[in-house]
Amino acid sequence: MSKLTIGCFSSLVGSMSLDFAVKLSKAAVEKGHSVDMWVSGNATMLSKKGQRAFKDYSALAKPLEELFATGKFQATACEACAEARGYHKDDTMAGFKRHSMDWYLASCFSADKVLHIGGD
Amino acid sequence: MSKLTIGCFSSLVGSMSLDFAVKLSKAAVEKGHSVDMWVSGNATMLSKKGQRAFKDYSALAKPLEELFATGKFQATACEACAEARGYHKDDTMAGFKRHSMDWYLASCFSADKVLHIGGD
Amino acid sequence: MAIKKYAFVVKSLPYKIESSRLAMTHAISSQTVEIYLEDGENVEPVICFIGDGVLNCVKGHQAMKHYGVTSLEQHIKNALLLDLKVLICKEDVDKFGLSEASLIMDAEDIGGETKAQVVPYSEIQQALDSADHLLFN
Amino acid sequence: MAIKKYAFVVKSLPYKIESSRLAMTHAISSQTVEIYLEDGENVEPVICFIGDGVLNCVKGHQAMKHYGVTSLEQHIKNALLLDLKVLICKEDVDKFGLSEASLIMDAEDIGGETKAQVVPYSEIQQALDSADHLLFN
Amino acid sequence: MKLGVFMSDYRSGSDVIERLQAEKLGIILVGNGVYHAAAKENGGASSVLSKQATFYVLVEDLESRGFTAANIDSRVKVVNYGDVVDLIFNDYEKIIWI
Amino acid sequence: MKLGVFMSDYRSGSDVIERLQAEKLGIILVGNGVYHAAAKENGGASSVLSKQATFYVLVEDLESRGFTAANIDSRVKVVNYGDVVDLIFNDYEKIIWI
Repeated sequence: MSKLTIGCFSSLVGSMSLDFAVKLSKAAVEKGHSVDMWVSGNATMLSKKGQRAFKDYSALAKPLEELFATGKFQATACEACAEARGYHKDDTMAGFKRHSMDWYLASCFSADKVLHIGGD
Repeated sequence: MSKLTIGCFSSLVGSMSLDFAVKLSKAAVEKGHSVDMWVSGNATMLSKKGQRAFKDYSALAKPLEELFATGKFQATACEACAEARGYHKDDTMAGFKRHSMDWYLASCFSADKVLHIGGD
Repeated sequence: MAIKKYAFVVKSLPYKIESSRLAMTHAISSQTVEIYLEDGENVEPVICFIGDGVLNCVKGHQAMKHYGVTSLEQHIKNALLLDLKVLICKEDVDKFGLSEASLIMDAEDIGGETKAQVVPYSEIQQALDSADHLLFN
Repeated sequence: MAIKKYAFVVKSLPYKIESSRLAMTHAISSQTVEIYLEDGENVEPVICFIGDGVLNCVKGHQAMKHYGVTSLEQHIKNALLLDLKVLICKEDVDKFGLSEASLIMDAEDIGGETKAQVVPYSEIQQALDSADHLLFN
Repeated sequence: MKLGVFMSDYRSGSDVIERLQAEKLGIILVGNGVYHAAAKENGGASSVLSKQATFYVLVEDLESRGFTAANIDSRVKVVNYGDVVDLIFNDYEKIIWI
Repeated sequence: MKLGVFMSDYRSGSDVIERLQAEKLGIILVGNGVYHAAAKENGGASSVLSKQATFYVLVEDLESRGFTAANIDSRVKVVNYGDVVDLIFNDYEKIIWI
């Protein structure tokens, strides 16, 4: 089985690119692959704990928890990007890690495939 | 003196539109006008307390505090948009209010001019 | 009695960004704005779809099924149910080769009576001319 | 010794979105990636500006003065100071009528020795062909 | 190289597609990129579809926008998220998102 | 109507500008909209500048991107944030952002 690293730079709710990244991760994990997800820039919003699910907003906290529970998925947020937005360590969803940007490049090093979803 | 209502839907840091809205507010207040700012969608990020200033990220918490101190400026975040992103009442910067979207329409009602900066 | 007219103009594609959704939810929030206003004051929104924005109006969105999020179709129907005026630019509808049958023109399935209108851009321009505030998304 | 090549491709305009800035900061973070890798392993980034992205390379950004934020110019110079390879697409430079004199070609003012290179797209295509991973921004 | 391109927008990215060279090229239409498969502007199909490539469209994104497999350009193959995973791991060496 | 338009992008919004009708039209180039004043693509100025309108460019956004008042199209007047406030309150009845 192979490893996919997904880098995501697009915002939560305001862009559906994170929805794509989460659904793709789920499909990959279901096929036995492992997935590293890196969120940077506005995508660090995904790591904010306490997101409430309303039907007018795409809600990703629950699918993310399910992904963490598989053990085949890890997610890491860019620490500086998060802090700049006021997301501190205790604002972070359980299971989410925080690192500097080099973590992403290292994850890409050992990945079979990399999908880098640039900002928008 | 007149009143300007600015509605802003664009993200903090990731889009410079909020920087524009804050600088325009400052210039308007300095000329004696009053400004209502409404942030909705990703722009609710502006209301998050504890934003840290780094030189690689545009930092708006301080200019915002200075605007609040003038007494000619108020800012309100869309409550549902904020909650969906995990920003609760105690995540909110001092001085920032939270209301439902009708607050914005009411602010526009009494405004001399409205600048509605759509999402991106 | 003071009524202020707001023209919400949707020029963006749906979903990828939140822009057209926020236009709809803000327009619909006009239904509860009176609580902030004086007696006799109110707000009258009109929603105009132009350019790529007309693609929001294609019928049959399955966003709830696939992404668990209210579709733009549902938002448009909610607006019609509340008797908001919805204008769709005919020139752009024609440019995309869309027929009225393929567009969200009514909210009959949820009990709405008001219909959307496909109109020449000149009518949308008139709505902009007569509005007090313009809100482009 | 295993070296993996990453091609960061910047195709977006600066500032309005954070995209080109994040490309630069992530490319530069390659300088500290070894801590996560085995001995002899490393990452070699190349940064390519294509399309509208070449406008990031226009000299003289005053973003710090006006907005208190590091300019893209500073990021490009930091990359050159660290000897990262920076390629700028000649066809796009020509399309915008830009001269090398108007572009950020070196980081001499901060002690950098490496220079940016204006190259035909075919060379950028070669960089993409030989890269292990492609990161478009 | 064998390159898989996720095309996520309708109004940007065509200039990148045009210049990209690959021995094997796959273009996967996602997000608002699905309009390249589903919309006909001024009576014609999107110029993106004239690129020498294999075309896919993500059914979830297509249907979310009110289209179905029945009304898209015949050059485009409908795939779901599971298929996309297989395309990534089995069909293309490198993948990009534009 | 007297309409002030903030144009904030370089690659989108031109279609809206084209169709807008106003007795008095002002176009204020901000954000990446400043490239309409500063960039020359294929030797020509932006088609936006051929609209019958008064053009302004925000100096802060122009200079942030490496341009100065000296190298912009002669049809465009340079303004700062204070000037923009006056344009909003004194010169235009309605304002939009595209």
